[in-house]
Amino acid sequence: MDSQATGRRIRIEPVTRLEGHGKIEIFLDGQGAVERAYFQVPELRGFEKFAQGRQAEDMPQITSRICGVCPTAHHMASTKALDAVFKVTPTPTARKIREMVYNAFITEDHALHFYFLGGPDFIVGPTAPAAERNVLGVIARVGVDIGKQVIAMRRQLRGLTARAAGKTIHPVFGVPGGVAKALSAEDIAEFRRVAAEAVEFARFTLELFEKNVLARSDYVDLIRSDGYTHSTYYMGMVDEQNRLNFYDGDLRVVAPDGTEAARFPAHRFLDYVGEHTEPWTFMKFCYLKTPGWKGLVDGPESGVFCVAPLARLNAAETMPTPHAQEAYEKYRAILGKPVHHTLANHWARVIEMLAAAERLKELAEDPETGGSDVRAFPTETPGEGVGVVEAPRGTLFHRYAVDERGLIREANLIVATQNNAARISMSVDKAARTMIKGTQVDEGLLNMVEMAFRAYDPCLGCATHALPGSMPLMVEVRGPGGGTMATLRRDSDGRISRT
Amino acid sequence: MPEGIRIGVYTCHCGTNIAGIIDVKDVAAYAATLPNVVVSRDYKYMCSDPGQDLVQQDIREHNLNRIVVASCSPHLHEHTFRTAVAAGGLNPFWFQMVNIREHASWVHLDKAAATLKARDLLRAAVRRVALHRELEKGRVDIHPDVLVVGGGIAGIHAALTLANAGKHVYLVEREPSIGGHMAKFDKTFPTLDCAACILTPKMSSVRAHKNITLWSYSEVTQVDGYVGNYQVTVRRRPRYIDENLCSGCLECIEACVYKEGKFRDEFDEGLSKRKPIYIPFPQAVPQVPVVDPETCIQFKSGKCKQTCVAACGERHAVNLTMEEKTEQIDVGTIILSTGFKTFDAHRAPEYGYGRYPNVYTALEIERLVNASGPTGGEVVLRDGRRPKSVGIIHCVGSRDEKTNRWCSRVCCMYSLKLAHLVKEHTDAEIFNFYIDMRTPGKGFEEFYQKLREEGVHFVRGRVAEVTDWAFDESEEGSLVIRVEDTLAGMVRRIPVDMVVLATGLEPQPDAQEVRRRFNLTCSTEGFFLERHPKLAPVSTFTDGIFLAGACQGPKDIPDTVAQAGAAASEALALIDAGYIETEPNTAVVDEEHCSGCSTCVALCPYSAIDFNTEQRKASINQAKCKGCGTCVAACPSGSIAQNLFEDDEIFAEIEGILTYA
Amino acid sequence: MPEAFEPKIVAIFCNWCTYLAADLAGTSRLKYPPNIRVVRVMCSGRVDPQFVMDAFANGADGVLLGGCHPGDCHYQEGNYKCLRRYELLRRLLDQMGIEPERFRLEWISASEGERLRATVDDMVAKVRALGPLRLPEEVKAS
Amino acid sequence: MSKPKVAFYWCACCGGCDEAVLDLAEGVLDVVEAVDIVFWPVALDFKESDVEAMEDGSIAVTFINGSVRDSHHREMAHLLRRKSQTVVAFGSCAHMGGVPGLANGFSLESMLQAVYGDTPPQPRSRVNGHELELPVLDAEVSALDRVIPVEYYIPGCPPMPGIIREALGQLLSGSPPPRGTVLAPDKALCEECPRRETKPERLQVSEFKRVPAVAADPEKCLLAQGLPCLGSATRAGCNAVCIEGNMPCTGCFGPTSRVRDFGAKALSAIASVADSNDAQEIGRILSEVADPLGTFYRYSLPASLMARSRK
Repeated sequence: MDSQATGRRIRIEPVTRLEGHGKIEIFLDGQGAVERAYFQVPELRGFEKFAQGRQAEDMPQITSRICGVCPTAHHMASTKALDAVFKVTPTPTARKIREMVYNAFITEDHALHFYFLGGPDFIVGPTAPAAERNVLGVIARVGVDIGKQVIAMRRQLRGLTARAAGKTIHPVFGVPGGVAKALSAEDIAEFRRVAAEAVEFARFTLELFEKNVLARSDYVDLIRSDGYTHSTYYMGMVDEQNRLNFYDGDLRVVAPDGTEAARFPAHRFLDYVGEHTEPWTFMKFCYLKTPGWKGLVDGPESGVFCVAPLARLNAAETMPTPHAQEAYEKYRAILGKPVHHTLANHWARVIEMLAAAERLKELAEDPETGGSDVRAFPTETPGEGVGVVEAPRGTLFHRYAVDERGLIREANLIVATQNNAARISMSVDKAARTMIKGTQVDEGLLNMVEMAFRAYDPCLGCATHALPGSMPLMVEVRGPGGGTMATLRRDSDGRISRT
Repeated sequence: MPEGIRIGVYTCHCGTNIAGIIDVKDVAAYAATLPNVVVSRDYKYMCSDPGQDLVQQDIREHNLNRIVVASCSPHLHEHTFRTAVAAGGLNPFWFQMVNIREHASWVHLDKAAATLKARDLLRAAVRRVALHRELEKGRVDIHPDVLVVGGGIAGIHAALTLANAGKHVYLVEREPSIGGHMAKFDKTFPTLDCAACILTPKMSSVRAHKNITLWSYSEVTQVDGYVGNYQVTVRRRPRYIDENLCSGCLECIEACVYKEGKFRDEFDEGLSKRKPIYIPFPQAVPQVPVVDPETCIQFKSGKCKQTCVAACGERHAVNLTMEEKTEQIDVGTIILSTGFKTFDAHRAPEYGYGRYPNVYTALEIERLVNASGPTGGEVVLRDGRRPKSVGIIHCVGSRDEKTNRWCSRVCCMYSLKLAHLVKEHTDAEIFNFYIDMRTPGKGFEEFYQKLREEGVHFVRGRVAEVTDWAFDESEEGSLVIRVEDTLAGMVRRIPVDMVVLATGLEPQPDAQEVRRRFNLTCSTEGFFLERHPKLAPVSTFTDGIFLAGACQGPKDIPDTVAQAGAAASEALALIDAGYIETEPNTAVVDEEHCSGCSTCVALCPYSAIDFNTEQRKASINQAKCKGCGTCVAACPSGSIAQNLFEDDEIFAEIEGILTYA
Repeated sequence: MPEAFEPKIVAIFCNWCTYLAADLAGTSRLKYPPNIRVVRVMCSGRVDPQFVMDAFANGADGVLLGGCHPGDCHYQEGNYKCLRRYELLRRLLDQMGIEPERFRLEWISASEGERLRATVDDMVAKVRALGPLRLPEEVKAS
Repeated sequence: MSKPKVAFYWCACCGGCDEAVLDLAEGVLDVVEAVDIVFWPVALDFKESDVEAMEDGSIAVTFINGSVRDSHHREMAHLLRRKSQTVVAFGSCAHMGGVPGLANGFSLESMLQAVYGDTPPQPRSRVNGHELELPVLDAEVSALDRVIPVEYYIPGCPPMPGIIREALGQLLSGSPPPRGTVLAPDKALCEECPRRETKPERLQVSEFKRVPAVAADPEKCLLAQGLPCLGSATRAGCNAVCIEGNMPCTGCFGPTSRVRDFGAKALSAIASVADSNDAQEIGRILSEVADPLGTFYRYSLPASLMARSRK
């Protein structure tokens, strides 16, 4: 086929270093300029459907299978939904154990993303050879000892979850009105020990980020660059003083100009957020009912909004803990508020990691966490209930309705990546337009398209809880005729070759 | 699938029983096409010697190592063919039987469908048998002692037969004396020899026999264990007279504060009265009185002079504080001879029993004609008059849709006997009302003839009713029997002074409990079910338990005694063999893989599963395991297997049935 | 084409009661439809739910379990163990969308040849009416 | 000598299995030492094109997690089968269909209807002149061995690090286990349960309980406390972590080699201990197992005997 006549098609398969799968289609015009890029999610696993008929109390363990990377988030949202379904309030001890475990999880998950998934782009370099652009590359850059430290930290943090929740991947401790078991003295001791380390580790990571990223103006410019910028609404969970909170609180929405657009109890989520379906993706796009769905565009008139670290730091006024607050102020000093730069997610994520670690430490030192009263028992007939938490990747919503025997009649799940779907699509489109200039597509550029996408740490496993199966993300570049001339292979050494 | 499987398949015609419906040629031809099948034949009678030889011959010539026979129910011939297979030099359990007679040719009319079904069942068996393992039968030693339950003529005869053979027998009788119904009779048909003269000697030899432990006034309350090793619990009710101290002088009865009998005499069917302390009948065995706490003043008010105790004096045999005892015994075999109950005539209200004083049951007449009966053998009406005419109504509570459907087998004959005796005693005019006269026995028909010659009237027809409603003065004061004479073809009204109801035989009222206690089955009418009507008529489905007498179904004395002898010899056969071979289909724990979950332990009704709490492993006591397989189905990790019924064997059978070739 | 449809019914009968009832039906020359195939186990307590699944999986349109009446088990209590499993299994099969008429547990004693016949008649008629077993489009929620 | 080539791939998965590998923590580095990882989407930037370029049979061992749900999974499964000497089904989804296998209780249509109403996404669609495609979904979820031949299975949702290490050792050793082996102990979980000593010898349950209603004694056998714990039917190897968490075993390791259908057998085990001989009472006791399908087939519906007949 003639390239001038049909344009080009570029394929990256699969997009790597993210959980789950996605697909990006980029259409070029005859000159090879990007006409339009589509971010597609081709999965459906049907959790909402096959939840029907299940025992409500099994949902925390069933829904955690939506995502093995953030199982604790689903487990927790589901458990909170059960509290509501069974009309029972967890005991103070139970509540604190849950929040403590949850913060351990956030710390560990953010670390995973920074070092294993997102970090390589910066620490190794966006255009570095593919074979190096991974955790091993990171280790190579920062040194094996630090590498080992990273791995050890993660292991220890996950060890905490295992202690309290039985399993780290797919925990089993969430029950309506509390947790399955109390913590022993040595459990608490271990939590305290690791929490202290975690705080230090988080601060170290922050330094590492500042050394390797902020110190390099080209990276800062990249973060600031228009290609990675969208001015949208932002949503995040906050406590009564508008401080960042992952486990519980109200949801706060700030407008592109940073003013508060809404603040509501989490269970009223659906009053504020709608879902939009497109025929070309299995993922549903969430949008704010005011101002409403205006398509994949940004600005105050568009209901497109954003969740996850960037959004949470925009939605919150302050951080709940001292060191995090410190870092937060620096972040705002450099990037302003609200921050519209997608790549700033990486920085925000590290700040959150510190906040989570500090909160973990507070709770570990709270005597009540060691209490033995970990269960409250339902007395009423179960009904409906909503559970919302801030997953590492953003606001996560579970709602169940059950029959009188406590069997699920109806389940509704909205996950972080769905909330971000619209903005992710826009980011990918924009990045593609900026990066890909017709003829000289190279692997580095393609990776920078992926970066736009990866910055959200989009969990497509989550995003696609709705569908069975998965599909790698691919970038196809097509000409006006829609035909494909060539497939660009990215070899393991990162070189592009055409066929 | 194991290697080198060579299967021989044999399809039986069973004359036309199978071949009449199922195309055996087709089935045999089909079988030949199945995997591993080396030989497939059809033959007229596989169970016959030539049939069995055929199998053995093929085993040798085609060195077969698995055999399938498609014929009748395994309950009939599985043993036969296993023996044949063994004789052919193979393990008897390398065999599978297919039931295409009881389960196919006899129950279906559609030849094509029945043939297809036979193919399916055969295919299943071929698949299954390939998986059969080499197995050995187990052995259980037989405890030589025997329990006989019920001291009627059946129990007595069985007990004596065994005792004479040198076996120790426990004879348990519910009533105060052994003897059963027969003890109530005066004469027995058709020979008219006196019942007492036959029975009493046997009763006293029971009492005297060194090998017999007689427990009268006692009941079996519990049976545990299995063939060869039954543990039996017997409840001995207090009779308030110590059998070991009592000399049988009966002075205590004389001495009772009641000078005259005052209470219903059960043995005399209520035709006489007895005292609270009594002996059922003069020849009773044991020759020991019994005190009835229901009627004895001492028990009711505690204010009796206890003259009976005084009368016994130094012997101190009378002991009004005696308490119930339970005995535990071990026996290897059990004979049930619990007898029957007569039909309650009240259930046939049209005959007026209980409404008209002069309507009697046959058993009451048995007592009346009995020299040792309430009237010393005088047959008189309740008002003391002699009846001038007597009507005997057959089939009361027999052959009757409204009550019992079955024929009680003895009524015709005893009715004839009573007709003769009553005529003899009263010279009254006798009418027998019958549906069919059934005299199928040695000398029975001749006896019937004799009665005809004696001038007894026989009216064929089911009596409609007995009434005292007189149409004319000729009927005044008598009982009118309304009947359609089906020979004369007219409805007749026959006035008589006395009506005798030939009541039928029924299972004992507690037959169901007894059945459960001994783990037996009952046939529909409630009599105990024999293992096979022809091949094992006194055996039951529980090894080591045999049946004698009317508890298995209505029968007369000769048949009862014959059956009792048969039961005794079945028991003897077991005892003298010393052991019994048991089916190898026990369950076995794969101890290497047992996780010690203990799911199985509580499920075993025989406590055959031992649980080693140290190693936390279950193991099954092969001697105790009865092979039900309940634990196998429950074992969550599939670590218990049942010999001959392994999961894979059953899966193979199911899949074989459903795999359409 | 329901006329042409002949249901396949796998029966698993205990050796001492229901299998004998089937023998008795035979010796009594009672007649019932040829759609049933009997697998003999010593006791209904041996029936592993896997057998039932396997039968349905391999094309049975119905599965009939037969055991001794309560209190009459030749092995004292095996039939109760069968009953326990049946109770839960029938609910599971119901969730899998298998109509209750396709899976039955009947107590039929050795003397109840007539009852055996009646049961088979009834089950064959009901399963024939249902048509071939098609594994469900949708499992009922609960 | 060159290190054996190893690949990891995911079909319809949650990512937990890959996390489980990362949970080898320092162990990952040993693995990296021992083998040459040629494909691992979650962590490494190699692409499918790289796999296609490889010689058939050039990968020593490929670990595939996730169940098979669409055309693309099938393509990848077949591709990797072609390129690999040994394929290992990794984790409950590949092994038995997994939690998403519960979807087999429902038709695809009913599922799309439930999620998207009347406007489900289309395999092919045109958006302002641009042709967009989505993969074709299978009617149902399949375990991996229903799609390609599989040499071994590593059970668990997810597999425990210990199991993975053990399995890797066995596979890379000179003497691999017999084909078809599930690489975990062939005994039930009770064997390694910390509460085994508290399990009564004669186990009968007169009252099954549901989690919301009961605070389980953290020392005692859960089944004995009336919680339907499936440990007795489930393959050992996880060190009873859920039970350590004071929650019943839900059977993610699947059955032992001697059981054909996990759900049916687990059901038999639980029903058998219902302590009554009365039909009503039995019904009452077992009614507390409110969702037999979700309880006994939580991870194995696509692998059940019944599922086979759907084909």
